Amino acid sequence: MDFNDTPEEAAFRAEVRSWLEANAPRKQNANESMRGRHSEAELLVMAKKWQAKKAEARYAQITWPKEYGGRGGTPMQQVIYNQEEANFLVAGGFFAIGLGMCIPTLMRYGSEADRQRYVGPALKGDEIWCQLFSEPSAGSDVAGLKTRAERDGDGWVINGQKVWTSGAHYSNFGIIITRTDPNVPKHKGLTMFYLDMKTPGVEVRPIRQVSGESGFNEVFFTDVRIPDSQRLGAVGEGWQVSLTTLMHERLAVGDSPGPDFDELFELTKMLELEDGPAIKNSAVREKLADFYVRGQGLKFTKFRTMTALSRGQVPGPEASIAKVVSASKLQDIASFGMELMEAGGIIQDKDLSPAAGLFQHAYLYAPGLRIAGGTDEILRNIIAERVLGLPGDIRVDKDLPFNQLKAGA
Amino acid sequence: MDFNDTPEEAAFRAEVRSWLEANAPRKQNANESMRGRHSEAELLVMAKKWQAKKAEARYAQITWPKEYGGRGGTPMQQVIYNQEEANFLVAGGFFAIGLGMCIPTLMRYGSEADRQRYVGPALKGDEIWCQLFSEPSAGSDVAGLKTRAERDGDGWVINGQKVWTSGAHYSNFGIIITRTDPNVPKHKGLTMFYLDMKTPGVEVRPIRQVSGESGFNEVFFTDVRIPDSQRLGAVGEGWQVSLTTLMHERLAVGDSPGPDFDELFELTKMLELEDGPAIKNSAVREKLADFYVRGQGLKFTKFRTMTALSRGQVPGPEASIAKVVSASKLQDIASFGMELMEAGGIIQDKDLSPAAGLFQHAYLYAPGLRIAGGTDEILRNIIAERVLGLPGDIRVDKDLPFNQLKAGA
Amino acid sequence: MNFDFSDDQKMMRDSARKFLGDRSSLKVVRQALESDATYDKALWAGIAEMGWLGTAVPEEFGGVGLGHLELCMIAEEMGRALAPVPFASSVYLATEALLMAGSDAQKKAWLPKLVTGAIGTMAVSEGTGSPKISNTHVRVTNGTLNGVKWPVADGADCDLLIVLARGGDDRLSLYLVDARGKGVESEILKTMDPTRSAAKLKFTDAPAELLGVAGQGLELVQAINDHAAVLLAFEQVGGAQASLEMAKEFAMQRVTFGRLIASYQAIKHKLADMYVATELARSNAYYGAWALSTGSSELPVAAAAARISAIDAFHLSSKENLQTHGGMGFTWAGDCHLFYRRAKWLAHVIGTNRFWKERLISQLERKNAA
Amino acid sequence: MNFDFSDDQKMMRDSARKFLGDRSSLKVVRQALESDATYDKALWAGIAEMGWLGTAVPEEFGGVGLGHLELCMIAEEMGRALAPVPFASSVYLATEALLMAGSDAQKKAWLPKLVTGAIGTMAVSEGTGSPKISNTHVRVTNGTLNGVKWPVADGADCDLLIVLARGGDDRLSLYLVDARGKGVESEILKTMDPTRSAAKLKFTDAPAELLGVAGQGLELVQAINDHAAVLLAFEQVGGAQASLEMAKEFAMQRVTFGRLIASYQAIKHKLADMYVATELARSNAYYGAWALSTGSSELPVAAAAARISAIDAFHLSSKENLQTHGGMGFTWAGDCHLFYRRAKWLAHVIGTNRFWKERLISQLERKNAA
Repeated sequence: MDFNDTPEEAAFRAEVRSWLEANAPRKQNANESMRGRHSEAELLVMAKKWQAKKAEARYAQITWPKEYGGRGGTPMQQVIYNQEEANFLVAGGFFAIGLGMCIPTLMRYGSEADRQRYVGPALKGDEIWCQLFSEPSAGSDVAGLKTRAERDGDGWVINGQKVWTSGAHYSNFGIIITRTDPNVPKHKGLTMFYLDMKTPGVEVRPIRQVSGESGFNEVFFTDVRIPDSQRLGAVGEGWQVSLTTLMHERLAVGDSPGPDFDELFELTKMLELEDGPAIKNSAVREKLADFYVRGQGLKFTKFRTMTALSRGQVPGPEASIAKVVSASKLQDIASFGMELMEAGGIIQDKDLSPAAGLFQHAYLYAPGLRIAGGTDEILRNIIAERVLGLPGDIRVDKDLPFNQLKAGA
Repeated sequence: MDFNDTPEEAAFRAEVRSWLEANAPRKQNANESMRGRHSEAELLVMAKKWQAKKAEARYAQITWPKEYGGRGGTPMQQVIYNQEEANFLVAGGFFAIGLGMCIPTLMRYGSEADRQRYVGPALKGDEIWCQLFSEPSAGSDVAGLKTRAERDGDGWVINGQKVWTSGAHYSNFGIIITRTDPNVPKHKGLTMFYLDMKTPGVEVRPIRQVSGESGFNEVFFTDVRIPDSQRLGAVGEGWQVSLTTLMHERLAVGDSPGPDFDELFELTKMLELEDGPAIKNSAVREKLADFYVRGQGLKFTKFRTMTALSRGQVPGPEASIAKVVSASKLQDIASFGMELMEAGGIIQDKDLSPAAGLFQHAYLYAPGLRIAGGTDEILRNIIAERVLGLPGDIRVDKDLPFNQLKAGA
Repeated sequence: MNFDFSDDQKMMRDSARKFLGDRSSLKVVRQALESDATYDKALWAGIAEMGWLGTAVPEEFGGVGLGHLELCMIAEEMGRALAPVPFASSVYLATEALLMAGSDAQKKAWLPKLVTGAIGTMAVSEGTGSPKISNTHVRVTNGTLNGVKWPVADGADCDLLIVLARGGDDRLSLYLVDARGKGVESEILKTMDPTRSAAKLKFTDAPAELLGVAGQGLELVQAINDHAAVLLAFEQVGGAQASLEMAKEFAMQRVTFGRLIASYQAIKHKLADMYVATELARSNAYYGAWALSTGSSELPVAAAAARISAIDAFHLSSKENLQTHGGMGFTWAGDCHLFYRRAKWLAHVIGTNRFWKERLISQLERKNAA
Repeated sequence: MNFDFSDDQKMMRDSARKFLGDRSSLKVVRQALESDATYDKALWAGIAEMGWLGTAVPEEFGGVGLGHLELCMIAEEMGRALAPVPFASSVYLATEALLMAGSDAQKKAWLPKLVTGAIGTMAVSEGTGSPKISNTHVRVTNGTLNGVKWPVADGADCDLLIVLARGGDDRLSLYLVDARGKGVESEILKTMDPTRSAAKLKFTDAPAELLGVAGQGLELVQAINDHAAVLLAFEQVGGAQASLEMAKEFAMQRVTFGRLIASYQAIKHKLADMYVATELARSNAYYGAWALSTGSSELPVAAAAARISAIDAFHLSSKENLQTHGGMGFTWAGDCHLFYRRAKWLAHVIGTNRFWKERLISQLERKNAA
């Protein structure tokens, strides 16, 4: 048991580090970030530039085969690259869904011509992809989708609405799951396509979140015509295709952003309670200890996963632990941090509020993390069923044709 | 809003108090109890004597009609009597199930001869009744019972096993629910009887609990013959009859016995932690506050229920709150009290352990309170369904004949 | 034993519910969220007209002359409706402060105004921390006040301020300040609940008049807060109850995997837990109402228990209501966050849960020692 | 990055599981529960024969000369099997204490005995409270020890005692006492876990020999406990895992209302929570194992985190396993309470959760200040 790189890993890390030193500025402190200082539009320009540079040096998607612009590297090399890049002040985040989920699906189910056309520009950051899966009445239950695609000569016509689409407003392309046959049970009548987000009839509207920001969109489809060549996988096999995409999503789920033990620890050193510094209050100390232990538990669980990766194993649904623990931990830390500020805790003013409103802001976006990408309740089901092997919930709708299901499904 | 008796209630309270003063010794302190000082056999003798005295003065079952030895009083008068009796050192507890559940069932479904024969002796404490409902494979799901009663000429023959029967070992009679028709869905083939616990073929074996005590029994029935005159209600209507009995059970559910805020508060004044008296530690103080607030919430919820009683309303399943909160609160208080004793906390020695092992003992019986009379999970279902009106769990077995159900049901 | 509100009091609650259902629907609350207005002026005027501002104020000062039990009933409905008005600041704090500590002249000067719609509030905090001598810098010298207070709930809209400050003797006392008079500047602050407003107030030689006994400032603040804690607890119980009902309503129409989500135990038990927390809070609030209305010496303990329980219940119910709604829950357009935000506002306004837990145990120690 | 045990270490775990599955089945544990025996002598002899008592003891003192990582693997299995033997007292405490602080002569005198089955333990507490100068009254004068210690885990069966006591200089130090020698009387105490034993020890002029530096008693106890915390954490993770598996097995065969109880979300989510707690504890224990095996300066923090996490996981899993079993769970005849009792025993044996939380934060403050 050790935390050291193997000699090969160390060599790769050194190579990465020297490349980064030559091409990007180091962060002054660990929490330094581009966000907040720049508008989304500015960040997008910078991110595309940085992505192009990475792609050129073959650091963009390390595990991809060389013929697609990757370097045929190991997942561990990707982890090492990510660890090192985290020390540098660079813009990113716009390409994760496209490169992590959409393009792998296209690589598996698209034609050779598709791969030739789309993989390169996506890798270089010239084109951004989004994933059009969720619908208003199909949250946890993705298979209950209503957006229709109907045959129209050589092509298809799409009508319906998607929701919770990250980055649809700056994406060039999207992959979309549609219902092509409502007369068969609900998992069976689905088909996957890709499309240009500029296709006539596609309309993107941002969704404002509780915290006031808009990272997600609603996307409306009105008589959107696309050729059959944009189909991914066979007609009626969209569900199987989407499983490929979602499998990649689970790997991409990370920790929750936001204040953690360190920020709370600093806060308790700063604040005064009735009887002295907050950090000296034993009730505060016990809470701090609880948060620390949960955070370390997650960190070392991730190390165990990385060890599995490093040995070439595929991490399982255990990764759901990270999300189910970290989202509610964030909500708790945010709430507790505010509580320590007493009356001042409800002020969301960056200049007045200790820690510049970090805890207040987190309290407003934490609920989203408990929901997006699988609610706490769905994740507990996943752990119970896929990790522990307990039975699935009773399904009353499994073999019913889609158009005979209860409203809302 | 006031806590005072109405003039009528005050008059009744004064009458009760003076009767009690004349007939029983006052407790020296609130926690004084006969238990622990006397064996069960001794307590039983004393309790029967006291019950006879109460019955004679018509305080035994205040709400029962006068012709059955009650005084035709109000539920509020019963509450007042109970409050006052709690200040006196008397033995009791053996008659609660019989008078609270079995005899009311007999009064409703038995013959006039039954009422004449059984109500009086039960009321006076001469005869004790138990309730033979639960079975090994039918815990929460009482309707899945297997104990058979089969027609045999004029009577019935019972074979099977009951479990969790409180006080079967000192009971003279019992009411028993049996399956008389396995060919109909499970709620429909049940029939209720009563029987003498000395009937040949009845065998009582005590169940030892985790805490080492034995309040419950297993009861085995081997070819137990009883006449049809001991049937309560129609053949096949045992389920409806049992609902009457169980409705009376819900009213009888009280608080959990054991250490509560007061005992924990005293303990924290007694114990030293690293940095001084436990009561001065702010983590301890926050925990104390949590327990206090939960306890007071329960106390005043009960006051609200009593107010409803006093107005002649029937309290609803909200009473489930008391059990679901108090059982796990007891487990938490017990665990926390032990924790404060550090290494000494695991010692269950009455002479050495602070509070004479009260917290340790409670930690061992608390799990039983989270299970007996409806598990935490069942009670949450009851609150969700009967109070909030949410749908029942999906039933896969509702209309199947009993003998086609899955094993174990 | 009569541990319940009277039929008359409940009728008052029902009529408050009806009035607020019309005049403070979630649409109205959302307007307060979206607009720059710090409160809903039309609603405030309507409430003044209903006489609610003077519920517990004696008739001689223009009030209705009812008691705190009636005010509790209204508070529950204000909480349920998330009414975007300075009711808590003006009624539970400023009015209670005057009733408790005001001289006859002060009461005569201010209560009739407050009862008819003038807005009062208390200015106690100076940033983070609960008020004590070491973090109170605002000072009164020769009858004028100088310094900065924040956050002051409804501080930008008020007519009357009750300010905790150091007197010439360096002890803490309460002072009345005419907020429309000279020397008072306000700056609106962004808060967690934009449907309620808070301000930073700067005092420059603002005329100030002693309220109550000099040197008793902290004790008076706590005594006023004991009153407010009970009244706020009813608001919180109302909010928790509304959150529970909203979650239930959504769960009874949302279908996933072919079933109502209300049929899953994860949701059923979540709602059962919300119900239990809300009922415990309600019972503790009832006891607080009894102690408040009878002037019982139990009030400090009862108020603390009511506040702790109510903060917990609204916190749980507001966040799990949002969670029950899934994706819709965390959109700006959904109404869940209105409750989620208000729960936090109410949890902070007169001392947080941890502050009141400490107070509860201190009071129990005192009682126990006595 | 290689944050896992090696294949050899895992093989050791597998063979320990097999051995203990045969020799320390729940039937064997129940015999310890029902009988008056304080531990299972046959099992203890078998364990000595397997060489496990000397896993981390150098060969020169008769040990196997492996390391703490191997010992962690065995500890996990001891915990899973609820082995009714004084392994923790003798191996994690007494042996570690000698290795850490013993002179060469002391190691030579005692380690070969402990490795072959002699039993050692530590006697630190005198009743309630964590050890400090003010609650330590046992005293050594002129090389002999007087006073009373309780509870002492396995105190009635041991050959070697390591006692925290006041020296002539009134400072606290550790002392070696031959438990079979004169001046040592023991009385067996009833504990929460009758499968493990504890005693009250009375010392009357018992010969005592200083262990480690004089005056460093408390520091040494803590350093030894840092080692033991990691090893106990593996026992607790083993116990938590076994509780989870037992709950799962029951839920997969018990039917109610026509369905396996494992198909209800109330049970599914309960088991998921037990799994999450156990995995977090496992990960924290792994880090503790790394810190222990490498002699890292991170050990105090890592040990505290491992212990807190492991106490929580076993507490949750053992009580919810019992709850999952319903009626069967709270019978003496059912096995759930074996885990429920052991979880408490392990939670108290070297300082409770609240003690270690305080220690964790102190250590983080120190690190942070450095």
